[in-house]
Amino acid sequence: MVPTRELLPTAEPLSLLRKDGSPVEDSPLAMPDDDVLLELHRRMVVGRRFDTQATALTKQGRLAVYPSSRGQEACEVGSVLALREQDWLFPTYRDCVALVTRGVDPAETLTLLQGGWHLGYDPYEHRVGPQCTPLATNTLHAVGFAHAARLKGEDTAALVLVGDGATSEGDTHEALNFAGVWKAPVVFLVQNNGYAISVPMSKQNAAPSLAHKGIGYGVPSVLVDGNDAAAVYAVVKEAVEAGGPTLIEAITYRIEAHTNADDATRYRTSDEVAAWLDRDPVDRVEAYLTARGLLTPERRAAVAAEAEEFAAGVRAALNTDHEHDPMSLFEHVYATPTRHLREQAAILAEELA
Amino acid sequence: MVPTRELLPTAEPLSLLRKDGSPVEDSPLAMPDDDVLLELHRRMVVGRRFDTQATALTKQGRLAVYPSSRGQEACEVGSVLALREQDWLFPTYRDCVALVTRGVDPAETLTLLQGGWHLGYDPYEHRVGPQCTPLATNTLHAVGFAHAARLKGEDTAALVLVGDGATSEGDTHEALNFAGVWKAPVVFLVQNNGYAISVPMSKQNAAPSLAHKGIGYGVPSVLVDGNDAAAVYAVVKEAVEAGGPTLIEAITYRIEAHTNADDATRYRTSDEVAAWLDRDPVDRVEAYLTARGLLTPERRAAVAAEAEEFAAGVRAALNTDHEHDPMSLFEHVYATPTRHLREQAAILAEELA
Amino acid sequence: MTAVSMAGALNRALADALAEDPTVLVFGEDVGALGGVFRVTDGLEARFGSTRVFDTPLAESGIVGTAIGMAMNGLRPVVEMQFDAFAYPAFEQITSHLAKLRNRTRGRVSLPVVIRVPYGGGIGGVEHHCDSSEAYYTHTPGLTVVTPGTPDDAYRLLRDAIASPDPVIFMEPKRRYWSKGEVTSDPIPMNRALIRRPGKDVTLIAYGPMVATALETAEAATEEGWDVEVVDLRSLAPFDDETVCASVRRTGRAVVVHEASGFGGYGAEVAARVTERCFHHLHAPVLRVTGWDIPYPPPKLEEHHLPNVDRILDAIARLQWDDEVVEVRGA
Amino acid sequence: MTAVSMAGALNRALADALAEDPTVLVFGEDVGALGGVFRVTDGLEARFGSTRVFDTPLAESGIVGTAIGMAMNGLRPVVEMQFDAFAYPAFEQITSHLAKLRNRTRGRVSLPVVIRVPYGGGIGGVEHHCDSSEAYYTHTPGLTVVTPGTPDDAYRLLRDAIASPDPVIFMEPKRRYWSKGEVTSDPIPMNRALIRRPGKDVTLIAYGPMVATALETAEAATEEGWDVEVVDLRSLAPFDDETVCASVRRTGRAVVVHEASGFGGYGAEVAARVTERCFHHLHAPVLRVTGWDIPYPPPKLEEHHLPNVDRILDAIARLQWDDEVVEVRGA
Ligand SMILES: Cc1ncc(C[n+]2csc(CCOP(=O)(O)OP(=O)(O)O)c2C)c(N)n1
Ligand SMILES: Cc1ncc(C[n+]2csc(CCOP(=O)(O)OP(=O)(O)O)c2C)c(N)n1
Ligand SMILES: [Mg+2]
Ligand SMILES: [Mg+2]
Repeated sequence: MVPTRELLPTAEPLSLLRKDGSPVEDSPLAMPDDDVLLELHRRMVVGRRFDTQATALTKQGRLAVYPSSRGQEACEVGSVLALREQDWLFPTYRDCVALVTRGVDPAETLTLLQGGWHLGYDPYEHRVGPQCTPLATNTLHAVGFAHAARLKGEDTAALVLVGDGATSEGDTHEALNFAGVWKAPVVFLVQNNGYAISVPMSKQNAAPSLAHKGIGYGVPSVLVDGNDAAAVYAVVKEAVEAGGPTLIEAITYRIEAHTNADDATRYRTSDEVAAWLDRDPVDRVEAYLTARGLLTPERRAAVAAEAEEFAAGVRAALNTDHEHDPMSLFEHVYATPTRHLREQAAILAEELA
Repeated sequence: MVPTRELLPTAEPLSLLRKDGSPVEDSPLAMPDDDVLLELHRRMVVGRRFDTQATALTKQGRLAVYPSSRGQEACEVGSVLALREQDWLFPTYRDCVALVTRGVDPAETLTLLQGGWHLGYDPYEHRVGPQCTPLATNTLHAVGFAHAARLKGEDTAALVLVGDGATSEGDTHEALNFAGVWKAPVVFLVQNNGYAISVPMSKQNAAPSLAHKGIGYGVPSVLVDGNDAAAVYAVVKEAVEAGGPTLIEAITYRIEAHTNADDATRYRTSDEVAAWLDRDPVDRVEAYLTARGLLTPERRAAVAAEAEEFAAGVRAALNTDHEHDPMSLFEHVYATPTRHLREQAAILAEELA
Repeated sequence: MTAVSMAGALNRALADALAEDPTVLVFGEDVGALGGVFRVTDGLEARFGSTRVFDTPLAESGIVGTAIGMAMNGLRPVVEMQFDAFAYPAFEQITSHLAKLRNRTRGRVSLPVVIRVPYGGGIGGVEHHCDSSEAYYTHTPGLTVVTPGTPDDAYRLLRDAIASPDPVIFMEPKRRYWSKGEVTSDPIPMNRALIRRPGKDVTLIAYGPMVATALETAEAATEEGWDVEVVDLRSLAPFDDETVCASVRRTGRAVVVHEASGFGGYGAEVAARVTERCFHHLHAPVLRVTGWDIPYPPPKLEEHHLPNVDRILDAIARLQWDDEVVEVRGA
Repeated sequence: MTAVSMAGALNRALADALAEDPTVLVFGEDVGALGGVFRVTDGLEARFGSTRVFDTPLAESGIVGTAIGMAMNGLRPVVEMQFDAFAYPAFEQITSHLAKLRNRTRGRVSLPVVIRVPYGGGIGGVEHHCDSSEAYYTHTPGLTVVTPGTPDDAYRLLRDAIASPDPVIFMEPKRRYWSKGEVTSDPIPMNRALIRRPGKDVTLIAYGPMVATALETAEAATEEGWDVEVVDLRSLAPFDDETVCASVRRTGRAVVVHEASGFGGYGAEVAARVTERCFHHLHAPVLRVTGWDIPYPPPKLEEHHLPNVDRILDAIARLQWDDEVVEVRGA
């Protein structure tokens, strides 16, 4: 076992970049290559622009609801870029930025939240499980998927994203336990963004850290600075390569409210938010790359332009009204619609005629 | 926090008596007083006799099913004797010996297994929750109960018994987490008897020990020799007095099959059983007390006679046929039977008339 | 008295219960500082303190399981499930313990626990936020299941539910949270149905979110010349046979409406039961107007799923008015 | 062909499926070395190895949740819930995912998962070991729910369930595990009901453990001069309207029987549905003979709960044979 993947996490989160962008000299983690760092930067800028665009579209009534991941880009992008092509991602409702980073079409990413259907994309296309709403349930899907890959002799890891709140659900425990017993190649990335809607960590868990759960299942555990994309990338990559299960807790913060429907002023102060804005994950990589001379003004401008273009595409897609076929309600309940559903479909068709 | 109740358990189980009955000199645990040790011995002998009697009655068809706790007497008796009068016990189906030790009438203890009703005793009489069959669900009842006591300003602890297998259920995790956050006065005693029916620990959990789960909830954890009644008594007593939650894993062994309906030869060897017979919890205390001159031949004979008398009482009670009133089926579904159930009761009464 | 929203009425019921009975507790996910995602518990933690009203860790089985333990120890927990489908993790605790402990202990253990479940659709909610799960609970002996259709009933039923010695699944029609009405204090027992509108020709049986829809339908039906009686069940378990059957025997026709999928839904019990007891008074089979037998649709399509005035009128029209054989739909 | 027990037939079905299709897996609690507490998986781990047949940690949500993940990755898991009530911890995974993932993904994700649930009573089992939980599943769109009444059907339905591209809740009537019969290979589709005994006077609708009881009743009924047709539903969801309604239209009378509590039970759907579709052929309401609306009784009292020949005959007797009004029981 490599030193950073012991059963117990380190007392302090592992990191590679300080909040001012200066590198941590004695980190046990390997700094990613320059091209990876540049890619982390590019994807975070595009991801954030996507996120602010989605938030804006929600205000304009184009989305039913939007859970922003602003402030969590280091987790969303760092973890996904650490995956290999054959690996699978099992996201939640908050992980749209992870999805677009994985290559899922942004409009298809937003289908669920726009309200047209429960899911927009084909999970097999980019190897991304359905966005999961019932908390923690996706942890078990990831374990089953990864174990199946092992049984089939395939070298596939599963990365499952969950929130701090979701770690309190029984399913998280069962998943870690199955993964531990089966030695399934699953990376559990807990994005500890401080809150489960309004509930802070102090009311959620009394452990030294959430990563301290791992040892109870024989699962190696890592505590990482979740606003440090380089560090998140490094620990996820190591976990994927290790082949067995790993529990990673990334300390981060949700800058926006839980969703557009939430009023965060009821449970947290603007000072607290300001302190976290000061630890911005994008700024941090930007500062480091700029100091290293890797992020030239030209590249920065090009990335910004790409982000704008991406946002324009999202706007265009979401501002187009689509027909939603009511008859599709009956089509995929079973592989072949039952006689019973065909009867009901006929009644609806008659109504609509 | 006292040294034996850290967040992480010791590598080796804590103990006070070696398997030959000699005392462990450097144990961090305090050896119970002589009268406690004598009481532990007495209750274990009686408990075991009760258990063999119940097994025998099952073979004679007087019980529907019986899950024996033979070999686990140190846990069953040691933990219960460590409770104060005001404390509550939340047992499972396997804990009949714990119940009779707590003072529950033996016939009422066996009502569930005899098949007359789902529970025989009044939980409030001896402060014993209902024998619980759905695994791990009683952990949450214990936490809620203990937290309520705290809210009411009462000094009551709850002791909840679960098996090794039950630790894999989500409820165990949720209970430990709630207890950790609420600092509820609950002692979780996991009787790790090596098997969940046929499934051994190696297929159940990959952690260094089950007690290693505690740290993931900020719950102090203890690993103890579960065949050492003195040690079990000491750690449970300390946990009860500590006032907050504690997770205790006791390493023990189920000498009989899972129940009379089980065939243990399908999944374990007689050599394995023999090795554990050699670590018998009753013999151990007996050897210690005899060496210390506390257990005289007279006392030993008296205890044996008491046990025989106890068994005779069980036999007498269980060999008496009781009427089971079919109308009672409708009586306690709601506080006041609904009109609906009164109608159904009337139909049954008519049938029986 | 001024009109209050259903959410406001529920809030008032909780506040009054907390004020009157020191053993009442309110807890769940986000019920504290936030006041619940629907604000039903707004202000309660501030007013009653965080030992009476508090946020729990995020675990529904944990919430119900600890509520059971608290009730065993003499408290009266009122817990919130954030949305219908998120009560499913608590299913074992509800079904195997909450519903059965009184019976298991021959009445020695009472569990006065209320589980508040916001249910149903019509709010543009994404998947898992709009299930109508009442049939899972009504089929479980030992549970009382009630659901208000008006702010008035929201207040009264919740007070009664909290006062009940038995566990109550309190289903809140979330799309009616913002509908307003007066809160009176007429003492109508929790287990009785109410005739919301008298009528001679047909009995329309509804509950929760569909009560308003049923009343609208009754209005519209007058234009077709049908005088519709609307029964609001209020209590799904136990079912008020007396009130409902008396109505159906009077009208000779009945339609039952709910949002949940029809197959094996609560309406099946209503139809089967009313038919068993009123067969010779019926001119036509009891018809059901329900959601289709599909998972709850996404927001953009929910209007095609939910029962509405037209569908209910259509069912009424098929109730054998002209002595011709009722049109059979399907095999 | 020699007679085989239902447990034996299920074992054979699993073995044949494992042998024919390398993607089939069998797992759950104690299904490996022990062969399951009812020995339905006896010998399978030894024969197919512990990567195909294996014990899991003790966690039902974990078992179903990982089965979903495995199915997404191309395998066909057949999992065992040890007893009916112990499937409840998996309720969220079953209801929110297993039943809905195909629909959620517009058919891109298929979940060919079979959940075997030994159900029902009559074996002297203590609390939680005898629930009849079928109605929770049949009300959940997306699930297929089947239950065999004979060893023959046990084999065929389980093979069909494993072959199905949709998730199947496979309810095994545990008190019939040791009943014997021949296993043939007549290809009867999984979703069709079967007329087990033709008759002219009344349709007796049964499934699972009650099929044998219904046949016994039909025999006994001949003495009263009633010619009873027995329909074995086999598939609870979907329901075979065609076969059942054709029978009821022929006989004009129907009784539906099951062990589960009647209120909101599966029989309510059968009665409501058959009445909707056959109203004008019915001489009497469709009656239900079911367990009472109580938690499953302890062993010494279960005989008073379970439907039996006498109760079914009594219901048949109440089916309006002499043109007098059917006796109403209750309000
Ligand atoms: C089983 C379940 N219970 C409740 C909810 C309602 N809910 C949605 S998000 C949320 C908070 C989740 O917090 P966390 O896991 O920390 O993730 P975050 O939203 O912060 O990313 C809750 C309670 C749900 N989706 N699923
Ligand atoms: C939720 C649930 N699932 C399955 C069962 C069936 N069952 C009864 S005992 C048992 C094994 C329990 O093992 P363990 O927790 O180690 O306790 P032990 O029997 O060894 O005391 C199982 C699987 C159950 N009672 N409850
Ligand atoms: Mg969070
Ligand atoms: Mg065990």
